[in-house]
Amino acid sequence: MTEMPTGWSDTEPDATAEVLHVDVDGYEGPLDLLLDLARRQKVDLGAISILALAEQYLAFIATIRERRIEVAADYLVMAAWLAYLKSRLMVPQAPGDEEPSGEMLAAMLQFRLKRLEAMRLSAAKLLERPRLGINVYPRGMPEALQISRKSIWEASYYELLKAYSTQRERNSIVEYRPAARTVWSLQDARDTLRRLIGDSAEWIAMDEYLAEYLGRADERATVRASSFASSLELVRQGEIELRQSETFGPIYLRRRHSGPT
Amino acid sequence: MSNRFSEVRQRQLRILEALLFASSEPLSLAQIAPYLSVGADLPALLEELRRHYSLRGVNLVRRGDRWAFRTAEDLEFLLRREEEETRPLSRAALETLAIIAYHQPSTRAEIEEVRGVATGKGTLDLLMEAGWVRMRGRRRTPGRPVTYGTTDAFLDHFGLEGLGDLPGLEELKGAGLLSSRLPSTLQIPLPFSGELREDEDPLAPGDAGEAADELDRD
Amino acid sequence: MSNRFSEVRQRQLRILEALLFASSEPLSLAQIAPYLSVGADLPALLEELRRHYSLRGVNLVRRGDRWAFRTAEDLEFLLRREEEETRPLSRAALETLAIIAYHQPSTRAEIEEVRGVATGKGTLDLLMEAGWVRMRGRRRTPGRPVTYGTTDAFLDHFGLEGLGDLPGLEELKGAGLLSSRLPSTLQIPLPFSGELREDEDPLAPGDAGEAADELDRD
Repeated sequence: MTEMPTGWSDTEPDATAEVLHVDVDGYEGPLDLLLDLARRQKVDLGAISILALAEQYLAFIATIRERRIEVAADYLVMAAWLAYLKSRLMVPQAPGDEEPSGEMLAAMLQFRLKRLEAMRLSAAKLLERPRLGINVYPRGMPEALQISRKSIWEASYYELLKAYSTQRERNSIVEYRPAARTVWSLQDARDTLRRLIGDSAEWIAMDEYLAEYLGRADERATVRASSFASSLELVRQGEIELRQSETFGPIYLRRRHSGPT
Repeated sequence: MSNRFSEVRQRQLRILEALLFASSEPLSLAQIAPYLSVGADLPALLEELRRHYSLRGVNLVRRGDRWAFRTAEDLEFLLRREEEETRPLSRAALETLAIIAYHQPSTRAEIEEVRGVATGKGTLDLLMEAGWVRMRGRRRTPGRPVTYGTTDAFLDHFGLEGLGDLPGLEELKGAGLLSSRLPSTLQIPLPFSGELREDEDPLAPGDAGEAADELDRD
Repeated sequence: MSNRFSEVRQRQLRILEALLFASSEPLSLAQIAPYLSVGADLPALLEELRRHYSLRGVNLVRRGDRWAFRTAEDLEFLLRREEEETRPLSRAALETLAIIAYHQPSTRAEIEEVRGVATGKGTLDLLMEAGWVRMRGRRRTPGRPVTYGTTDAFLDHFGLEGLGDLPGLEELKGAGLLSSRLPSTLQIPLPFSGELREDEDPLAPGDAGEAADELDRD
């Protein structure tokens, strides 16, 4: 459902317009659209032609659908119902037909339009009343007064429900927290390797050097990966030598001595 | 003796006046009573005070079961302050408020039936937050839906003594426009938006009316 | 002529009265003057108003160069008789109260589980002091924790006929209080309103609840 604009003036159609160029999104539902179309008949709602109204609505929806593919489903259902109403109005009631007559359905639609309009007018009349804080004022400097002698704490029902809803909502969100992982930086790995290899000219397997760090399962991968990458870097810099005798076999390291051995 | 009586009464009136002046919120009889002597005729005292202030710049007004001093309505243009409402009510909220006020107690489904559209999220919430609408209880029908009604703060805000003062109430009643209960066979299948999916087809012309009714609840 | 004069004067007095009543601070002559007609004798009007109110429950008083309505001095003690002022419930207390209302009978651990934070003992004490929460009994589980529930005063304060009036999941959504995008696993319990649940024991006479538990641990 598309979001409806809710300002007061945004749905006032241009009464002088010959062509209906009203966006369906500007209406608050099919009944609102029908009421607007009914007003265009410029007669009292009691004297309105429901048949003509149904036809206008159907024509309007058809135009909208030509231009835009999306028309909210409830407008379409109303269109279907109005088409049904139209057929009931045009075909005389057959004897034995149990369904409400077209006239009855039309009267109910008229009733609903009148009621909606009545509520609109009432809402407008309410707004014209002398409103507190706008037209009429309370005491500007209230003086401390113990109003309720029973409860010194105040909370409204709304606040109570709001508090409950908010916290249930807050705690219903399952937090995904990625596990913080220890990562050996290349710098760390290089420093460690340098320290461990020291001056040793013996071929010693990398895993042996790193034995004390490989004990923890969650760190094993990062220790191996960073150390291996660093060892390549150290080889490139000519500091150490590297040897592996078979695929996946242990990697041996030793300090490189100046001058070939 | 009569002098003594009038002195006591005078004092009660002064206390009542002080209490009502001191509070910016309307006070109920139950809230006032403890401050007056036992047996004080509170309604009569309130009426006397109301009459005393009726022509003054400040009036004593009734709001539901509560009483408060408010500036006189006819002075509104003079006193009207520069700043407008901080958050003007949306059309949806205003209509919902009017429907609740005139039809109460009303359930959400009934509000939606009158408007022909689903009540947007936040509309009732906003009206309750403003303190104008409250959940009243539950309707004794299947599903026991929550019923909504207006508050005394609503009366206070719109300057109404009681719900009977709602503008045009009698005419609406007379015109039968406040009877929300329609015979179920005559209910127009006004769908509540969101209850029909985009991938649903509308009913074909000539489809049965009652079946269309059901769609409403799908 | 004199009638006309008194009418104008009467209106000026009413405006003055309304202004002073509605103002949130004492007003100076300069602040008042723009609201009255040019040439109005403000000091004389103020003096007339002061006299009018001098024997009433509210007096017009001068504070420096400014004027304001105040409760008559001899009645002040009345308004101050109860110095306790009403205070809004803290968020923590409100949340705890709401959880107890819906989840009762609930233990402190259960409240904390829903809230996701520890609940200070002070919060529960405050709610019990306010008369809205009571210790119901003890749960028949290891440690026999105290169970909490709401009181009749709670129903009274929030205008509920019974705990069954508390809105359920769909209704909280409908009112816009709960977002509709919630995990489907989220459930809102139906509050238990009976005397004791099968897993609850009554509090023994003299059982001080959590206070007693704390002593045990010492």
